[in-house]
Amino acid sequence: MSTASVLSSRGVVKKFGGFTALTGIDFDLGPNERVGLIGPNGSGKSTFVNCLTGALACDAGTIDFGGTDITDMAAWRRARLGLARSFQIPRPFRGLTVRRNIEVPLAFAAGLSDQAQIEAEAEDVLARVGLAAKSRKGPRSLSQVELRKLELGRALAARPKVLIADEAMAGLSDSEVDEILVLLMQLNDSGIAIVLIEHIMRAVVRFSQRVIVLVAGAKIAEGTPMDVLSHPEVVRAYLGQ
Amino acid sequence: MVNWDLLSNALVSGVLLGGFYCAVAVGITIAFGMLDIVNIAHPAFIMMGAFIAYFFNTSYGVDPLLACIVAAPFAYFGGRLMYRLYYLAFERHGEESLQGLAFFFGLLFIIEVGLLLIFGVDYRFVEARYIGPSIQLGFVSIPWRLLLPTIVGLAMVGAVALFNAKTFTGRAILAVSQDPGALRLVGGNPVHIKEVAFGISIATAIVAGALLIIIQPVEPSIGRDFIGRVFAICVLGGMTSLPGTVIAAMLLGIAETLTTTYLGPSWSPAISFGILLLTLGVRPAGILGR
Amino acid sequence: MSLPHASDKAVGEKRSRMRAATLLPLAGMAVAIAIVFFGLDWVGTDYAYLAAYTVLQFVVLSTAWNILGGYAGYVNFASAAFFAVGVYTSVIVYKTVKLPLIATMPLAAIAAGLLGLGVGYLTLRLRGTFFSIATLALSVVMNTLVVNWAFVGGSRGVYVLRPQSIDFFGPYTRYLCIVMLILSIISVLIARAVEKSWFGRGLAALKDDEIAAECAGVPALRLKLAATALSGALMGAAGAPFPFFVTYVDPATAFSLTIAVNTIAMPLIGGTSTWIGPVIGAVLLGSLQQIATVTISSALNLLIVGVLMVIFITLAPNGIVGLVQKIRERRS
Amino acid sequence: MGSSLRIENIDAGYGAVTVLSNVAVDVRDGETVVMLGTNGNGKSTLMRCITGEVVPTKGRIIAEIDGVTHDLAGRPTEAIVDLGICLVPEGRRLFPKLTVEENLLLGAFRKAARPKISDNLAFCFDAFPRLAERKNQLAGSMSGGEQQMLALARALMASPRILLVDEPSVGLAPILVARMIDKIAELKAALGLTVLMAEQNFEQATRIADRGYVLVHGQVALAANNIADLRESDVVRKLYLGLD
Repeated sequence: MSTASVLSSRGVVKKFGGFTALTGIDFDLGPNERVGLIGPNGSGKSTFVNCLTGALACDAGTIDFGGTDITDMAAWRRARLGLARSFQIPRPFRGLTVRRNIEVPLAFAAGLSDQAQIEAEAEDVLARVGLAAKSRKGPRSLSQVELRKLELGRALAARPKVLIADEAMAGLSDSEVDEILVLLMQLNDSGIAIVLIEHIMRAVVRFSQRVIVLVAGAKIAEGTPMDVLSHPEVVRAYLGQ
Repeated sequence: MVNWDLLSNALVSGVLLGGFYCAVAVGITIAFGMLDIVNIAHPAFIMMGAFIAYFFNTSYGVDPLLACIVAAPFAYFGGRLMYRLYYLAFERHGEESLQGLAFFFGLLFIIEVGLLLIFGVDYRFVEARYIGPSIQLGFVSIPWRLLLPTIVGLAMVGAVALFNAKTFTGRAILAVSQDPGALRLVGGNPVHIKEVAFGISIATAIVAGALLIIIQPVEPSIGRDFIGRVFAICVLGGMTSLPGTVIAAMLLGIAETLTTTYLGPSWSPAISFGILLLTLGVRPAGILGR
Repeated sequence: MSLPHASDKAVGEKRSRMRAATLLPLAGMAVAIAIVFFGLDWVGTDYAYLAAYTVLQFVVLSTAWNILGGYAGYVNFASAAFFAVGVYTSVIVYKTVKLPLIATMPLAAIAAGLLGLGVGYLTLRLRGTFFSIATLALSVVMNTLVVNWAFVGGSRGVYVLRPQSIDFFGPYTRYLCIVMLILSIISVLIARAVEKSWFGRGLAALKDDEIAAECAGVPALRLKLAATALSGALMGAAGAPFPFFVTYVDPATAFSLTIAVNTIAMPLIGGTSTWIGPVIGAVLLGSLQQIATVTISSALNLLIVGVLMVIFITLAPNGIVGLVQKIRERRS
Repeated sequence: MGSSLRIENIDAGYGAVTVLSNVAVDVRDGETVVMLGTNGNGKSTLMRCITGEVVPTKGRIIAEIDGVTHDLAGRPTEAIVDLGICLVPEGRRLFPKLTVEENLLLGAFRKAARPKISDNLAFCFDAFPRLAERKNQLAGSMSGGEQQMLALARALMASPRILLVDEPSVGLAPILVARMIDKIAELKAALGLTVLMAEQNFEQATRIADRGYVLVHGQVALAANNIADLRESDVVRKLYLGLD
């Protein structure tokens, strides 16, 4: 495939006991590309994200990030290289304020050391994700959509080259989904390649330049949103026809 | 030149000691392995059992083992009560790790100091007909004082294994920490199941206490020597596996008696730590980890 | 970016507030030094020095424990073992090269820090409970080692001769007191610096959620190892003057349960989230025990510590500091 | 003497997040009713409301088991299972470190099922010969399809009157999905069950269903009295493929 991809995988396999969650995934993400990763529940999307970001170790296959083999690299090193993610279920640091939550990746993943710069940039990130007013609050006081924004803000604060957004919109209302979509588009405009894992098809269609479909741990289709959604295998997987 | 007499005696007493360690560790295999409750106060309850045996033996001439078998049901209900408290204060809020550990550490300490205040620092022992005589098999001599705890210890593991395999509650005990929510979905109440299991765990500690004081004189602070042992056995045995517990207990027993025989008794407390650290560092799943 | 003018002003304000926050504890410490220097001299009895030394030693130990236990959430039960490594390093130095105490203390700290690194390396990858269990057993094995080591006195113990007095400082007990005071100030300053630094915030993040912290670039294992080593080193340093304080050490006193229990009880009762919690716990509980040991029996007084600790973790898990914060929040 | 389920206008969610609003669903005796909708629309939350894992903030859930009416509100999960309402949960939720047989025996924890345990076990091994072959294997070491069979069999060990099945197709290859759906229909007929199934695979689910509902954003977007109505509705196509 293209040598210009920032993130790619070859033959990634992941097993849980006797259950094979990923059967050998090939994946490529170009610089500044927007890719949608879809598939029915349990198809292995989150497992794949966990393998890419280092939360899980692959049983086989390789992962490459901008020319570096990161297959066996610890999660924190991948984050420092510029691979950031948000979690499907928000996982804020509950003991830290909203701004401190943002400051952690700024200090560690982005490697900033000047306190004043960290603080200023944290406020900047909070303003971008629309949480400036909550800066000094604890995560416990945030609403669902605010927690999602905090997740994205924390990923953003890692100054990533690639952002993997794992169901950043699940459980949100239509207008909130639009809010997050706009935010993701802005991030993409600023040069970040984004992988969007999502069930809300409307959002996937609007957002993605390319869509990849996983079913039962295998990639069954790949292409433009319209092509993929009319692909007979995809229709079969979703509708069963 | 190997001294076969010495070696075979050491091996036999190692196996006998291992049988006793089964009794000591079976409760931790239940609490820590199966329920995920890090009850580091377990050895303190063993000491409590030893002093219950001592008290009834010296005051009323009751057989030490009998005294603890009678006390075991009370310990069972005490254990249930204690789990309730633990559940309400920590587990329910998901704060069991740091605070729960400190809670049990506090308990360990309160029991030890309590026993110290009541019974003092002197070594105490019990009297019974089986303390003294031995069976002689060739050049190996087997004292009843060690044989009886071994038999009782193995019987205790057997009884728990049978209970877990044959009863609904027992099977639920095996399942409860794997997925408490799924246990609810088959109709079991995880809190109730854990309560019962923890009660059983404490009851085994009390009986193990009687076995301890039959084997050797005790004073309150020796309980701490057993912390390393019980966890080493539990981790080495694969946390949840009762056969694993028996194998690990035997291995530790043999390792300790060999150390005592060839290096002297003062080194034996370090053996369990070595085994524990080695297991954690090399193979955390233990020998029979599922 | 926001307006430079406004942010400059905000930073300036923050700086001055930060300066005030640094000055406050320093002022507190100056007062403490003054009390020890003049107050104890005024009381003038040996017992006053003994009591002060013991309380200060617990300030060091509980502050050290809290760096790993409070900030990162990993419970270390082996404070006595780290302390004893310091004690016996001091004994070895005394029996061989006879360095002055001030030179011995860094050696003790290095030895105990290395021990922390070793145990941490084997167990900190696993769940936190395994680390705790390993530390429980660590005390036993260190104890066994010392019991079997005749050079440091074995189980019978060893006598250490100390000078009656020392130049400039006066009586040796007074000197030990001042050494411990300086060490406790250093410990508190280190703990406070850790808490306010990115090291401490990384620990706080991984305490809340280790996976999320790693994904934010926090090298969890490294930070935990560093915290364990630092915490152990301070405990070791606290142990180094001990042989000269008691003049006779045996394994039973060096590995005393009192040390293990108090070191955990004091931060938990004081509050584990800030540097001040362990200090409050140590001063309060330490002084209480000093009074109780004279008036009641020492065993009973240990029982009280145990009961207090269990009551606090059950009913007030954030300690005294947490209680105060709660009252303040309610008022405002 | 039948077994039926009536969900009366419930609201439910997690903390501040409302997932279901004003959902009304009816499952009559002996029916197979399917709950359609893609992920994140509230199907699993609805199932969890019925099993008592999520407590609705509004509305009632009424079950009739063999002629006796029960209000499920406020009952703990295990009490609801005791009534004979059993869930095959999404993602299977097996006990991975127990054997196949131990998992099945735990399925019979319900008091009313205990006397029938050997009959039920024989029935399950008969219905799923694969499980009989692997009865001593650890549940976690089995393939996805086998695990789903075990989850279904474990629920049957409780002698349920009302069977709830949440996303039986999760993680299964398409060919296995069809087989699983057939199996549910077969078992339902053999045991005379009342079935409520949540599924996103439209075509497969509607093959065995008598009636169906479509959940969109936590609300009933379509309640169809027969399958033909469901097929003709464009709500479904829009929801699944996002085509306007």
